Amino acid sequence: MNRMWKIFVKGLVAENPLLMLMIGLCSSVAVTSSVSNGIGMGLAMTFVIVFAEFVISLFRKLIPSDARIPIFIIVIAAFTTMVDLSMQAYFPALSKSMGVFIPLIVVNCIIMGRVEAFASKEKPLDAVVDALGMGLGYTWVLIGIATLRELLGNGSLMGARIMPESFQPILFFTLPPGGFMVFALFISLNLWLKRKMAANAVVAKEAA
Amino acid sequence: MKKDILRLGIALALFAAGACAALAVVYTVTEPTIAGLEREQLKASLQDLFPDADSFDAIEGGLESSVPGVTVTGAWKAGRGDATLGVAIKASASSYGGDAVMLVGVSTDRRIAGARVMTLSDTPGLGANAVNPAYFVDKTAKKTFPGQFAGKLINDAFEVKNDVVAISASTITSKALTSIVKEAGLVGSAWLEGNASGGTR
Amino acid sequence: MNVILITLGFSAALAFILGAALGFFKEKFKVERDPKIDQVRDALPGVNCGGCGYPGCDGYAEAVAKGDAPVTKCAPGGKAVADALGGLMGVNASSEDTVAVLLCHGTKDVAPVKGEYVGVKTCRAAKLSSGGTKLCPYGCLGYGDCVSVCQFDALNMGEDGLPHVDYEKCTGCGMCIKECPQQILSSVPRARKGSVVLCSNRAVVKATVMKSCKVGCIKCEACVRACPEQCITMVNGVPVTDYSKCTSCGICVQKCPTKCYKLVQADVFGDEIVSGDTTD
Amino acid sequence: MSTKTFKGGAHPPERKDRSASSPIEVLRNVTQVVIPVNQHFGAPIQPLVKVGDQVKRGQKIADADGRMTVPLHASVYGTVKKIEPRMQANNLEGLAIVIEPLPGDEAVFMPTLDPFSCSREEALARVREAGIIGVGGAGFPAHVKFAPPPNKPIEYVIANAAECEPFLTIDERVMEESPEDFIDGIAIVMRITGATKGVVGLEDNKIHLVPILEKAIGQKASGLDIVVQLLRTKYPQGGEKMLITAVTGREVPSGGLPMDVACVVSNVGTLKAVSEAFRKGKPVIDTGLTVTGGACETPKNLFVPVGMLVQDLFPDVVRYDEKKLRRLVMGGPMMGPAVPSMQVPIQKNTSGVLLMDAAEAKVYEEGPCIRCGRCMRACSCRLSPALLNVALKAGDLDEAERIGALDCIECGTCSFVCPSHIQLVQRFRIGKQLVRAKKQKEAQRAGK
Amino acid sequence: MPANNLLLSSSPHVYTGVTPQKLMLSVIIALTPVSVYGVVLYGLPALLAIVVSIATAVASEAAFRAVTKQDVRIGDLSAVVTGLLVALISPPSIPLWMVAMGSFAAIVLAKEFFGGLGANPFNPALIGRAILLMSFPAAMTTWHVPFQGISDATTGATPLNIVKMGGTIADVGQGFVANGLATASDYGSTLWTLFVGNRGGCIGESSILLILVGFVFLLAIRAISFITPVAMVGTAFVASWALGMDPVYGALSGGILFGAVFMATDYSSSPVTPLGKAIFGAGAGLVTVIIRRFGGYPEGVTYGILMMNAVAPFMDKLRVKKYGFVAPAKPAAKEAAK
Amino acid sequence: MNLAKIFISALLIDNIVLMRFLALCPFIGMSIDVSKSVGMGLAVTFVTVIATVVTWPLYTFVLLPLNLTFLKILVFILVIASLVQLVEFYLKKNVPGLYASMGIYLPLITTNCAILAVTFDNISKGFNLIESVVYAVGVALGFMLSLVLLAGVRDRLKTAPIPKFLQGTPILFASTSLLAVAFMGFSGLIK
Ligand SMILES: Cc1cc2nc3c(=O)[nH]c(=O)nc-3n(C[C@H](O)[C@H](O)[C@H](O)COP(=O)(O)O)c2cc1C
Ligand SMILES: Cc1cc2nc3c(=O)[nH]c(=O)nc-3n(C[C@H](O)[C@H](O)[C@H](O)COP(=O)(O)O)c2cc1C
Ligand SMILES: Cc1cc2nc3c(=O)[nH]c(=O)nc-3n(C[C@H](O)[C@H](O)[C@H](O)COP(=O)(O)O)c2cc1C
Ligand SMILES: Cc1cc2nc3c(=O)[nH]c(=O)nc-3n(C[C@H](O)[C@H](O)[C@H](O)CO)c2cc1C
Ligand code: SF4
Ligand code: SF4
Ligand code: SF4
Ligand code: SF4
Ligand code: FES
Repeated sequence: MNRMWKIFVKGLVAENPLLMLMIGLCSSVAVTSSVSNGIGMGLAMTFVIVFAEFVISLFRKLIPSDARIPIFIIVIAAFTTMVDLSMQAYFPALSKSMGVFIPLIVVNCIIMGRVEAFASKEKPLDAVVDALGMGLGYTWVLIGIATLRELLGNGSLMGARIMPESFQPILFFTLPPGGFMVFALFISLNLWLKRKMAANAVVAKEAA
Repeated sequence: MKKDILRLGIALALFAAGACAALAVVYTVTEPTIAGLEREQLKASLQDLFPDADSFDAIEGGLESSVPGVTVTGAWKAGRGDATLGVAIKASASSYGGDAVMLVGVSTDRRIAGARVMTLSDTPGLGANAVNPAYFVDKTAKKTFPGQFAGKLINDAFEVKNDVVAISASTITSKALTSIVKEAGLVGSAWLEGNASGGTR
Repeated sequence: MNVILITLGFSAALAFILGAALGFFKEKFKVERDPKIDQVRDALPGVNCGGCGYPGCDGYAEAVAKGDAPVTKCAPGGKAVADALGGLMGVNASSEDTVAVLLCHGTKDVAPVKGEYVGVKTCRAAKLSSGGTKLCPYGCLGYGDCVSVCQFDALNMGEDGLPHVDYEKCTGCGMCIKECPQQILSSVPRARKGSVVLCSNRAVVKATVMKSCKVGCIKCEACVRACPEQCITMVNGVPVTDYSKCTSCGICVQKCPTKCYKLVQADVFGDEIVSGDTTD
Repeated sequence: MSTKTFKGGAHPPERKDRSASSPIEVLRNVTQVVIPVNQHFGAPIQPLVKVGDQVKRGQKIADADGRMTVPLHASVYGTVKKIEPRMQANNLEGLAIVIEPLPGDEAVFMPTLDPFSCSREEALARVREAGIIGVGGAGFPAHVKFAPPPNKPIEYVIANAAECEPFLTIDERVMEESPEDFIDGIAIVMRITGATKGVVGLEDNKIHLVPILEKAIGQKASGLDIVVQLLRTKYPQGGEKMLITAVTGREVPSGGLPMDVACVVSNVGTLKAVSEAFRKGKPVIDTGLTVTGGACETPKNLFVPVGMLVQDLFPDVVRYDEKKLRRLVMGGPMMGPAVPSMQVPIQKNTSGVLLMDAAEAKVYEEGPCIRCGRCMRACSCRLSPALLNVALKAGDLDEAERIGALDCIECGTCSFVCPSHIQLVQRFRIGKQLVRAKKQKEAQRAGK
Repeated sequence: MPANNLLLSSSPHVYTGVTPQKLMLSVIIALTPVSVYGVVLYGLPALLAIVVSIATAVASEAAFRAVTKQDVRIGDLSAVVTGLLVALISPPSIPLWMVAMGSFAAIVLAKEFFGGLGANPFNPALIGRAILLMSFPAAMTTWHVPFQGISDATTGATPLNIVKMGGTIADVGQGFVANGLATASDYGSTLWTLFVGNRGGCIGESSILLILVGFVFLLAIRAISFITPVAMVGTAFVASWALGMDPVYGALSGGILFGAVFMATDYSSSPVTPLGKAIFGAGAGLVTVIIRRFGGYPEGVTYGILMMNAVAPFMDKLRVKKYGFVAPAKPAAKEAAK
Repeated sequence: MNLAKIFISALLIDNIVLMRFLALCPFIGMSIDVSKSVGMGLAVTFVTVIATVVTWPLYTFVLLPLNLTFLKILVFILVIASLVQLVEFYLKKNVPGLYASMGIYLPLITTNCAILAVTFDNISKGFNLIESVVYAVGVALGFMLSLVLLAGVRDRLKTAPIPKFLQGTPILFASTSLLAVAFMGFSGLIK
């Protein structure tokens, strides 16, 4: 259990795909102008990574290494298309507002990276846990960024106005420059968190 | 080398076949819903413009915008029984942040039956207020920007800031949308004149 | 059902063609290159994300194989890949494990400065413009050029105005030794027994030394005479120990009137250097 | 007469008035001299005397073979007391010969030599034997400078009479008091180098010297084409590159020497020494300097024996206020090194001793570069100091070299004008070292 | 305890008395006439905007540097300049909290994030303005008629806006007369009114005359080089003419002159080399005109300068030939080798 | 829409990186210096054009008639990935000069969202083949432009005393933010 837990949590901060590894960045700025988009994207992504890791881990012994990249692509693309179609069918508004970014999950480096580095070598269950950790690590960052951006840029959360009437939305936050700036601050926050955790670990070690 | 080719080819083909089979299944399930959604959305908009109509027939050809900036992309005849109530024109023009698409209803009495903005990618808080149902250009009458066109005569002047209330600080958006409405009105009424002169009214 | 069949046929055919083409071209366009690159390449995740700052995994693999790039740059691969690459590239296991030792103990309060230095605050600048800032022209200038080049955070400028080496962190890379304009950092075997003189003052005259530093080597040669193994000789005016003969008896440490000797003891080196405390 | 100049530069306050009118005092009586053996730019030389030897004034006491060497002479009659490393004016330790004077004055000079009838080789040998080095700058051996390779003919001999450093007035006094020697020196160097034109480059703050010099030219060198050229008073007008450009319009190519544009530039003091070496057979054993500065109560121009310690000037020759003294500079305030004590010898190329008070030697903290571009405007070599500084900070030595690190003449104009008081030149000196080391390494690698 | 009280230092040992603080002070002095005139035109609101903006700028800088444990150096006055400029390029009716936000963004996001004085690649005040403009486009494009106070009744379009929206220069002139800002509406007197500055616009940009006074002052004390402003206004002049706009009118209206004199010359965000300055100015002028002519805004100075800020690092490579420059004789050498 | 408008809008107004947040990974990774930026930019241009030329007909003449449009994600990415691989093999072997300057960046591109996004855009914007190619070039050059500009700014960051908590990637994104501010000036340039 402990081992599983470790696989799971590393995706949240220490090896957070967005903030530490700096891959799969595009969607993090693009879809985070509103919280609902952030959640939608996060879940879509989590779905794809979980199933892709699972399937590939399951078949890992059958995949010839020379053709592994195309095969990974096929698997990921299939799940991405499924998400895309389902969203179009059941969440048309969300699907519309995220536009091309759902299909682009297919080239999200996080998925390829984890599939290659983890799923193709480990057991299916571990792969799923790893995928969940990565997916949630990705999702919390999206939601965090989106919360700040929607709150300040639109005065609302999930589309519901929550700032007082007198608050004038600061459009900067919903526009591209604001997205980049907030993202910059999140990375720096995460670095700080990580440093803090490392420092705590040292203190703990010394105490022990 | 031959063996390699075959091996890779088959492996890839197998995976692709598997993946696509799964996909095809999902597709067959979702496809009707997606297609249905689009149709329903259009229908709802049309119905919204002509609440009394019971049939909408697509009109093929013969509808051309005469001003360069505006393009007509579709038209539907709204009918109730045999009677023609009016036409709905889908038209687009370039606005601040890209193309804007509107659906404009023209009734047989040469009035704008109503106007709806289908697509608009202008700035939130500015141009995008055109699609904000809570943004009123006339606060007392609670009229939205597209809402103000309902009932307007085609031959009226459509001068932004004089006859048409502009969205504040968004003259460009206002002008673009207004030009669509005006042109759609002209095109629609011309068609009505040619094809439905014997309307019920 | 129709859709499913078409889909299957189409995609299987497409994939087969592509797969076959891949197999074909792979052979056909094979380029000879250093097998090491391929080894490294295989250890990488192959994500081609460019996060390493090299053009793709291949580019990075090449740089690593040539030794131009550190092994820790692959973000998707994380630590596991870094370790794997480290293993592949092999750590230089042959060289002896050394650490840097500062051959000067002229702290602020015992080695006076010539005047107030107001130039660029680096050792090199002070040396170049004013021949150093201390009365002793050979001692540590204390502006920490060495500290700033240490990649391992093993050097810290102490309150006493001298850099202190953290022997646990020091990897013996020698960067600081190269950087020091006074050339008073010296590479000392971590595990070797022996003694070092913590002074580099080459002035031949006792009076000159005494004027410039209270703890400088005054060339009395008491250590040379006292050493039972006769392993100390004066080189350029500074006593130097021959480690191969030294038994770490500590007599030189006791005899030195200015206490410039430190005993380098194999067993305690990692934790501390015993500095003349045999007499304290 | 038109005034010429170069592009760039700056105007530090001159402050020459305090010593400009005081006649040169010649000093003989000293208690000891500490003569650094290697005062020239080039290969080191070795002492020819031992501790305990008695030496006569003018006697050769150190020498070596080799082209880039010049001999050294005793500046007093006395006993060699010590030969040991001593602090020199450049803040580094170097071998020095310490001599304690004996009563009386026994001197040995060389026989006189007519520079215009002897052979060129004889003349060059005399220049070397007299221990003449450039006293206006780095101490370059004069006999080397006067003998460029045959494919580099010399057209101009330019006497560097700019004295652009603030405070210093010794060149001015020398020209005023012995213009004939100075002009004679130009004529001799023209003879040795085969130059056809002689030019005295004079900053226009010394315009009153023009008639004196022209009279001397008429008397001493009437047949020769020697003119006095007025130059705008601006620092560093006396830098040889700037001087050449102002006088001839030519630019010394990057990495090149004045001889590449057919010029030889020599300082007033150097030229006077040349004249004396021939006419009196006298080697360089005295040096002229200005002692001045805010902490100096009696500013003076002096001739003192080479090797005299600065501390021996006080209080008998010059008086200063110890409380006011904050910075002791050997040379001018723009280029001279600050030294930490008075136990520093006056060398052949020491042109001044500055006793700066707190107001003059105000200390500023370095600030961040605000990119004001003042340094770029001021740089006499049209370099880009602000960018060079950035390149060095980034450790980009290739870029530093491209920007012209090695072309920097270390004049200090950029540091002088920088509002953020960034120690640009000091960094550039280090940068030049690093760039040279890098080039050397590359050359080595290429050679392999 | 030094052996004596002599200073050890590297030459040179003397300095000019110029400091960053004095340079910034000179810019403040050069901005004083336009600031005072802005207050004359719009009264108390303009004054308050200026005061609040400066106070916020200085306070943000001090706070940021204190919090990040760096030396607080508000004494160099650069934050005052930035704060003052943010206010001067804002409309007179700007709410005070808004101008404060602009100053904050300018100082924190654009300046201190990048290392403070001299290290910022983008012009802080313009970043502040651009962020305000994109955040509050309505408030940032509400203009007022001079001398009539700030109220809903006195809003009026600025000269550039009138022309952007299809009006003519004659319309502008008539507007001046209608508002009592000019006595005649012919072309000449319209231009004269623009030159003197009796027109709506940002607080500090109206009076070309006073801007020129500041320009001459800055030139005289050699705080700025003439190259950038001249290149910028000159290029804009030529480009507007080429694109069929009235170049004189273009130069006198909008913020181009203010921008060219006070903002394109910002040390840290513009090139240091002369050639770089020329291209920088020309580029800024060109982009300004392109935006004026084709863009979504009536005025493009902000973006013209910011765009060139982005390119400025490359212009530092355009150095003057150094003294004694000799072209490397590589090709010849290679041929010889062959 | 005329071609110039398509081009300008892809290059500046809807700049793929600064306004549409695509291709961020190589943007941050490869903007280290100008030469890398240009190499990467050229490679992207090359691949987007090829991808466009291949996927557009594939979609128009195969997927659309067969009613297989839902396979477009899978098919496009597969085709692009294989194509890039083949081109790389080819260049490496046959045109080593070009490979050294540009080809080495090719593998990076398979997973670059920009390429795929362009091929999708071509379809969703209803471009014909020529418009698609112009659009592809515009996007790719826009990518190169933003890369080069960031490389310039990064040059200045090297020696700037950036507060510790922002050093590294955060300041890169902050710089990108301000670059995007500057690019906002182009919005509305074409109406
Ligand atoms: C960030 C930003 C976004 C803008 N978005 C729009 C827009 O969506 N629609 C529009 O018509 N004008 C937009 N504008 C343009 C300005 O508001 C412009 O001044 C306005 O069109 C002028 O019209 P006015 O006369 O109503 O002020 C925008 C300006 C900015 C700075
Ligand atoms: C910045 C600078 C300023 C100089 N100023 C003078 C000067 O004022 N007078 C002078 O004689 N030499 C000056 N020099 C030295 C000259 O460049 C040159 O070395 C000297 O005139 C050559 O003559 P010499 O060999 O007789 O010393 C200066 C050098 C530099 C780099
Ligand atoms: C330096 C400076 C830069 C400016 N940049 C812009 C800009 O980029 N966009 C803008 O709409 N207004 C900008 N303004 C404000 C305009 O100059 C002006 O106030 C407004 O657009 C109307 O111009 P008008 O007074 O000439 O009609 C700027 C003002 C200044 C002083
Ligand atoms: C001539 C001159 C122009 C300046 N222009 C600006 C400016 O446009 N915007 C600004 O924020 N600061 C300006 N400053 C102030 C200062 O340079 C600015 O805060 C720096 O950009 C901070 O690094 C200016 C300063 C000077 C001397
Ligand atoms: S050891 Fe050397 S480099 Fe380090 S502080 Fe001392 S003098 Fe400087
Ligand atoms: S630089 Fe190298 S040798 Fe010196 S202290 Fe650091 S790790 Fe040790
Ligand atoms: S010291 Fe060098 S860089 Fe500075 S002004 Fe003089 S020549 Fe130029
Ligand atoms: S003078 Fe100083 S502050 Fe100005 S640009 Fe040069 S180095 Fe920077
Ligand atoms: S390039 Fe877009 S996610 Fe990596």
